[in-house]
Amino acid sequence: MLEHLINGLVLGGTYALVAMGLSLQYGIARIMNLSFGDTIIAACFATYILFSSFGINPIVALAIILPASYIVSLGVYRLMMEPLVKRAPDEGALEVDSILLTFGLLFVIQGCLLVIFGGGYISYSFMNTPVSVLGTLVSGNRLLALVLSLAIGAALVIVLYRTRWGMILRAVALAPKSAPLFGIDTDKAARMAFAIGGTMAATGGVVVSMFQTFTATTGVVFTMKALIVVILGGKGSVPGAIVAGLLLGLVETFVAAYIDPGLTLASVYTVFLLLLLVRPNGLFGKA
Amino acid sequence: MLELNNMLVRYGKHLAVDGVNISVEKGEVVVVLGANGAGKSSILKAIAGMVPVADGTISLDHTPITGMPAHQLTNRGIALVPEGRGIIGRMTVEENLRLGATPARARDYEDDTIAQVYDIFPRLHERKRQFVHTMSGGEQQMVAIGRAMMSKPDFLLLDEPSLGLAPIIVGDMFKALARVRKTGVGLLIVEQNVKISLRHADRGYLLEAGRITGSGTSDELMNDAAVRHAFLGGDI
Amino acid sequence: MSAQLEISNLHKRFGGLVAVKSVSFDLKPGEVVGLLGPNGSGKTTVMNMISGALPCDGGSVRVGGKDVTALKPHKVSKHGVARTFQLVRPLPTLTVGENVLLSVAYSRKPKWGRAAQAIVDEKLEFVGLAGRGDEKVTNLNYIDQKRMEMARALAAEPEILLLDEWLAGLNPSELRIGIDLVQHLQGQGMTILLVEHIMEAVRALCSRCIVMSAGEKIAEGPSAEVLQDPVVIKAYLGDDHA
Amino acid sequence: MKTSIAFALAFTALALLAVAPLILPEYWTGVLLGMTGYVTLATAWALFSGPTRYVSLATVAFFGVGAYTVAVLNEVLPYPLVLLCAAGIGMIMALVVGLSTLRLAGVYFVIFTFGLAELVRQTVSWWEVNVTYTMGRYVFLPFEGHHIYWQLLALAAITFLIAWAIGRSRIGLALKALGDDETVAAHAGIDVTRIKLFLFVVSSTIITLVGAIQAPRWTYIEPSIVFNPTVSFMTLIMALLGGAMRLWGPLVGAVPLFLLFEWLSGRFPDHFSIILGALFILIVFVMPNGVLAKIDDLRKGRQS
Amino acid sequence: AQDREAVTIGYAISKSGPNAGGADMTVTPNYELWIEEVNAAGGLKMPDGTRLPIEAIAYDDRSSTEDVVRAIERLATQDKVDLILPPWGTGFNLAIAPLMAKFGYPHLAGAAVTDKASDFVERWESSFWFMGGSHDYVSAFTEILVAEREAGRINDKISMVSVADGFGIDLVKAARPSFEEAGFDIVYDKTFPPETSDFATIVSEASNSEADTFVAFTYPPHSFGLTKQAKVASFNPEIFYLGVGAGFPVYPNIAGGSVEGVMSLGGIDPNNELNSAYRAKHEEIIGRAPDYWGSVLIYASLQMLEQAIERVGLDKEAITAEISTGTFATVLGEETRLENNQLRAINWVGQWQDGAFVAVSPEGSEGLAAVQLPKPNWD
Ligand SMILES: Nc1ncnc2c1ncn2[C@@H]1O[C@H](COP(=O)(O)OP(=O)(O)OP(=O)(O)O)[C@@H](O)[C@H]1O
Ligand SMILES: Nc1ncnc2c1ncn2[C@@H]1O[C@H](COP(=O)(O)OP(=O)(O)OP(=O)(O)O)[C@@H](O)[C@H]1O
Ligand SMILES: [Mg+2]
Ligand SMILES: [Mg+2]
Repeated sequence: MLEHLINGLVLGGTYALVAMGLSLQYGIARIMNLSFGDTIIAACFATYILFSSFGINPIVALAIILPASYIVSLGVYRLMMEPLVKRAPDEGALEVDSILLTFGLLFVIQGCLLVIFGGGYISYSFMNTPVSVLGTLVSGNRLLALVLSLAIGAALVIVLYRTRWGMILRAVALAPKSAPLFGIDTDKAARMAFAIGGTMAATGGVVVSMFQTFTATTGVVFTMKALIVVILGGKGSVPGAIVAGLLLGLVETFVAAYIDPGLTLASVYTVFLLLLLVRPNGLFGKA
Repeated sequence: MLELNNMLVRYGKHLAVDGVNISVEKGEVVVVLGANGAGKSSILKAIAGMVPVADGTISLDHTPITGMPAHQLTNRGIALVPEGRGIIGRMTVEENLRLGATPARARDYEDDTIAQVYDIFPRLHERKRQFVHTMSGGEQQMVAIGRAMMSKPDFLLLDEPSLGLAPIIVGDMFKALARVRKTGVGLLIVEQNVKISLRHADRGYLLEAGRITGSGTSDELMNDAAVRHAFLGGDI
Repeated sequence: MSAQLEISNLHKRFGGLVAVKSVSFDLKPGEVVGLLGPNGSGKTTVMNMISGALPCDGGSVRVGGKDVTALKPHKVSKHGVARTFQLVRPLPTLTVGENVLLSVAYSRKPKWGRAAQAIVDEKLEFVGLAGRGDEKVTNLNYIDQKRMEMARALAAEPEILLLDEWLAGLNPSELRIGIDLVQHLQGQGMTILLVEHIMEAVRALCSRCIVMSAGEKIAEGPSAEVLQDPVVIKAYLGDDHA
Repeated sequence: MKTSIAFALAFTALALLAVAPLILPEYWTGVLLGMTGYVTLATAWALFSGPTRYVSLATVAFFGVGAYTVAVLNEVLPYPLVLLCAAGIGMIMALVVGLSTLRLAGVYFVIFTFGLAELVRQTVSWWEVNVTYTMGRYVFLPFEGHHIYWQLLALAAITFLIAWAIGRSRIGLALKALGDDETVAAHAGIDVTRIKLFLFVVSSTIITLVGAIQAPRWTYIEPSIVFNPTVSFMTLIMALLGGAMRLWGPLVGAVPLFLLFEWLSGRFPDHFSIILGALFILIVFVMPNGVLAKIDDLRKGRQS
Repeated sequence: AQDREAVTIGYAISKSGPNAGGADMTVTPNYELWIEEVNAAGGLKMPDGTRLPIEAIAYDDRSSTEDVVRAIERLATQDKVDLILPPWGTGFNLAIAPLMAKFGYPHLAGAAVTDKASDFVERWESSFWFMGGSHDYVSAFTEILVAEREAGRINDKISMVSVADGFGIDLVKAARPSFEEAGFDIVYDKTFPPETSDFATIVSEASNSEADTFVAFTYPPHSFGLTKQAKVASFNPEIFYLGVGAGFPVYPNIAGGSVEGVMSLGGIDPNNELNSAYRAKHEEIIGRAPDYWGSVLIYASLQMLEQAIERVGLDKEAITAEISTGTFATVLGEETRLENNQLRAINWVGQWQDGAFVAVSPEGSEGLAAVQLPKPNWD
C-alpha cells in the first residue's frame, strides 16, 4: 500500500513536471502548443548527446540546456507566435492559429530530430540507482523528477499568487485585452511565460531522458499526457496541474497493482473523463 | 496638459474620428458629448493607446505621446476606464485594485490609494474577496473606476461611467470623481447622462460623426439651444 | 383577471451570498412594470430565473397560469416569454436579419422561408432597422444592436417581454425613440417587466414599480408613490432625485 | 436557378469521379480513395464542429469503432448488415458521448474528446486481450481498391447532401447561433442540447462508416492501427485549413493537403516532416482564416 | 529486358510515426546496407553475368496502414518497379500481402512474426515468412525452462507480462499453454498497454510472486524500462527473459553494463564468420551495429533475393519459384533454404554471455552455446 503510494507519487511527479510548463504556455501566453512534447524530446536528445558524446552529466547539462531552451523558446515566440497574437481578432482565432502553427512546428522539430538522430530507440542509464523512501526502493532519477516538480511547482505557486509579477502573469492569462490598461506589458508577459514554459519542458526532458526510452517521434505522447493533466487541473492553474499530475500517477499505480496493468491507461482516461463531467472546468478551474 | 491635435482614427476605411482638437488641464473636468457612434469611445481609446492613431498628435505636458503602447501610457499617467469596464473578472476585487497599481509611478502609494478607493466605494470594501465576474453590473463599474484610480493617473479617461448605475450610485460616483479631481487629476469624460455630467464638468465638447461641432463651458453648453435640443431631449 | 406572470417566493443563492430572498410579485396582462433597485440588488437574477437562464433555489414562476419554474430557457420561451440582455448579446456570425430570423424559426409558431422573412422584415422595420437585415451585426453601433436585440425578442411573438436595462447607454434623444418604441408595444397589449436605472424612462413607461434592495423586495406600488417612498429614496434614488 | 446549376455541376463531377478508377492506374484510385476518405471525414467533422465550434478529437474513436466492427463481424454477417451494425454502434456511442459531454466547453471539450478516443482504444485493446484473446483480426473481404473507393464516394456524396440540406435549414441557423452564444440561442427557443446531440450523432455516424468502409483495405486490424490519433488530427487540420464553417471548406482543405502529403512523402521521404511542418507554418501566416476565406479576400480585392 | 540499365527496387517504410523506432533498428539499415554493397560491387548480377545497379525508391508510410497500402500500389503501378521490399511490422506486412500477390511480386516478409504463416503461404503464394511464429519461440524457450527445472535450478513458478499489441499477445497466447503443459504454474500474468513507461508496480508484483522465472513479451521501450526498474528494485530472478530490445547492441548500456544472463529472442552464433563479417560491414556502413535478431534475418532474405536474381533473372515468377525451392548462402549459413516458404533456420532463444548476445537455441544447426543459468546478480 505505502509502496504503491510512493511509486504513484513518483510517477505523478513526472506528469506534473511535464505539465506545468504547458500550463504556463497555454494559460498565460494562450498558445495551445502542440509541439510541447517535441520540445521535451529535443531536450532528451540534447541531454543524451551531452552525456554520451561529451561525458557531461545530465545534472550539469541542465546548466547548459535550460538557458539555451529559454533563449530558443523566446526566439520561437518572437518569430512565430507574436505575429499571430498581434493579428488575432479574438481568442478563438488565436487558438486555431496556434494549433495549426504548433502542429507545423511539431513536424519541423520531429523532422530535424529524425534527420539528425534517426528514428531509433534511445535510452541510457543515469542515476538509475535505488533510493529507499520509507522502505520502498525507487530509482534516483524518478525521485529527482518528483522533487523537481514539487520544488518548481511550489516556487511557481508562490510567484503566481504572492508576488506582483505573478499577479501580472495571471492578469494576462485572464484578461489579455484589459491588461494593458493596468499598465501591464502583455507582450512581454506572454513572451516570458512562453519561454519559461519552454524551459520547463526542457527541464522535464532532461529528467525524463534519464529513465524513459525515447525516439524522435514520441513527443506526441508527452504533449497529450501534459494536455490531459493541464485540462484536468483546470486551464492555467499551476496547483491544478500538480494535483492532477500526482492524481493520475496514483491512479495508474493503484490500478496496476490492484486491478490490472492492462487497465492503467483506460482508468486514467476514465478518471479524467469522469472528473471533467463532474467539474467541467477542471479540478481547479473556475466556472 | 493633455492635448489632441487634429487626431484621426480609422477602422479600415471607416473614419471614426476626423481631426479633433481637445485639451484637458490637470484638475479640470471635461466632458465629450455625442450621439452613439459619434466616435467618443474611439477618442478615449486612441489617447490610451488601445487603438492606433491614424494621423495627428497627442501630447502630454507638451511631450508627444502619440503611438505609445497602452502600458507605457498608463505609466505616464493616463488611465482609461473603457466601455465594458476592462477589469479582470476572474480575479477578486482586491486583486484588481492592487494590480491597478502596477505602473511604477503608483507603487509607492498603493496602500494609501486603496484606502481612498474603499472610502469612496464602501461596497468594494465589503466585497473585496469576491470574484469580479460574479458582481452586478454597477458593482463592476465601481471596480473599474477604482482600478483606474489605483494607477495614480494625472488624467483619467472615463467612457460612460454612469452606464447601468443606480441613480444613488451615479450621484455618489460623480461626487467621488469631484474628489478625484480635487487631487489634481484631469478628467475626460464621455457621457450620455448629459445633465449630471455637465453639472460636474468645467467644459465640454460636442462631437458629431467624428468631428467637433461645438465647445464651451458647462454653463454655455447647458444653455445652448442646439445642445438642449439634441442632448437634453427637450422636455425630459 | 388572472396574472400573466406570477412570481412567488423566489429564492437564489450564490455560494454564501443570497442574491434573491423570497421575492413575490405579479404582472397583469398588458402591464408595464418597473423592477428597480440598487446595483447588485438581484434584478437581473430575478429575470434570469424567470427566463430559465438560472435555476431557482426556491419559489415558483408561473406564466399564464402554467408553472415554468424548472424549465430550460427554450421551453420558457415557448410559453411566450422573451428577453433582452443587460449587456447586448448579438450573435456575431449571423447577419442582423439572421439574428432575428432565429427567433422566428424557433418560436411557438415556427416559420421558415418566405413567411419567416416577412416577419423578420416587419420586426426590423418596427425597431427602425428597415433594410439593414443583410448587414453584419458587428457593424451596427450600440443603439442599433439594442434595436436588433429588441427585434429578436419580438420576433418570437411573445406575450411577456423582459427588458434588462434596454434603455441604458442611450443619449436623451435616442432615449426618446426607445421610450416611444416601448410605449408602442404597451399599446399593443404586451406585458413588460422593465429593469431600468433611468428614472425619466421609468416615470414615462411604468404604471407600477417594484423595488428591490439586497435581494429583497422593499417596495411595490404605483410608480409615483414608490418613487416618493423614503425607503426607496434612501436605498436607491439618493437625495438628488428626491 | 443557381442551385440547380450547382447540382448539375456536382453531379457531373461525381459521375466523373465515379468512372475515374476505370481509366486511371491503380495507384491513382488509391489516391482518390484516401482523399475521398479524408474529404468525407473532414466534411462530417465540420458538420458538427464547424458551426458549434466544439472542436472534436474523437474522430478516430468512431472511425476505429467502425473498422473494428467490420473486423469482428465480417465473417459472421453479410457485408451490408455489417455496415448497418457499424452505423448503429456509432450512433449509440455518439448518443452516449454526446449526452455526457454537453456541459463541456472550449478546450475542455477538445481534450475530453481526445481522452475519449484513447479510452475507447484502451478498452478495445483490453477487451481483445482479456476477453476474446485475439489481438489482431483479419478482414478478408473480396474488395479491391476501387470497390472501396466507390463506397466512399457514395458516402461522401451523401455527406455533402446532408451538410447542404442542414446548412439551408433552420437547424443550420441554430447551429451557428449556438456556436456564438448558447444562452442567447436557448432564449430564442432553441433546444440547444437536442440540436447539438442530433448533429453530433449524424456526424459521428458518418465517421464510423468511413472507418467501416476503409477497413477491408488493410487486411489486418489491431487497435494501434485503427485508433491512430493522426486520423483525428488530420481531419481537424484539413477542415480548419479549408474553413470549417463552409460547406466546401473541408473539401478545399482536404484535397490539396492530402495531395501535398502524398507528394512530399514520395519526393522527400527523409525530409517529409520538416518540409510539411514548414509549409504548415507558412500556411498559417499566409492564409489565416482558411483557404476559402483567402480566396474570398482575393476576389474582393480584385473587385474593388 | 536486355536493354535495361538498372534494376528498380522500391520499398515503403515507417520513417516517421510510432513505427519508426522499430523500422530504423531492424529493417531500413539493412536495405540501405545491402543496396550500397550491391552497387559497390557493380550491381545485381544477372544470369548472363552482367551487372545492373539498383535504383532504389523509398517512401515513408508514416506508420499508417492506409499509406503503406497506397505506397505499394504506387510502386507497382506508377513506378512499375522491378521488385518491392516489404515494410516493417506484422500488421503492415499483412496489409500489403494481398497487393503483393495481386501484382505478382515476391513478398519476403521479414519483420513479421505470425503463427499463421502456413495459411498465408497458401493464400498468397508468392509470400515468404522469415521470422517464424510465436509457437516456435515459446516452445524453444519452454525446453530450456524444463531442463533448468530438472536440474533443480528453478522452481515451477513463472511470472509473465506482455505488451498489448499483436506481437506481445501472440507470444503470450502461445506461452500459456506451452508453459502449463510443461507443468509450470503461471503465478503472475498481466498485459499492459504499449504506451506504458513506468514499470515499478509490475516489477514489484512480479518479484512478490516467488517465481524464479520472469518472462516479458515486450517491445524495446518496455524491455529497457523493465531492465532499469528491475535493477533499481534489485529484482533478480533466476531467469530474466525479455522481448524485443534486449537483443539490441545498446542494451548493455541501458542496463549499466550488467546484462549477463539476460535472455531474449534471437541471438547469433559468435563463431559464424559470415555473420561476424556482416556485423562488421553493418557497423562500417551504417555507423552502428545491427541487432542480434531481426537484422540478421532481414539481411539473409535480401541475400536470398540477390542470389535468386543471379540464377533466374528479373522475372518475378521465376524469382518466387527460386526462393521457394532454392538453397542459398547467407549470413545464417552456407545452406539456407526455406520450408514451405518459411525460414526455419532461426535462433529462437538468445542470451547475453560475456558481452555478446549468443544463440542458445537454434533450430537444426550447430554452434549452439550452452545456456548459462541462473542469471547472476545485476551488479
Ligand atoms: N473596432 C472597430 N472596427 C470598426 N469600426 C469601429 C470599431 N470601433 C468603432 N467603430 C465604428 O467607429 C464609429 C465610432 O465608434 P465609437 O465606439 O468611438 O462611438 P461612440 O461615440 O463611443 O458610440 P457609443 O455611444 O455607441 O459608445 C462607429 O461608427 C463604430 O461603428
Ligand atoms: N453567477 C454568480 N455568482 C455569484 N454571485 C452572483 C452571480 N450572479 C450574480 N451574483 C451576485 O448576485 C447579486 C445580484 O446580482 P444581479 O446581477 O442580479 O444584480 P442587479 O440587481 O441586476 O444589479 P445591476 O443593476 O448592477 O445590474 C450581486 O451581488 C452579484 O454579485
Ligand atoms: Mg462609446
Ligand atoms: Mg443587472
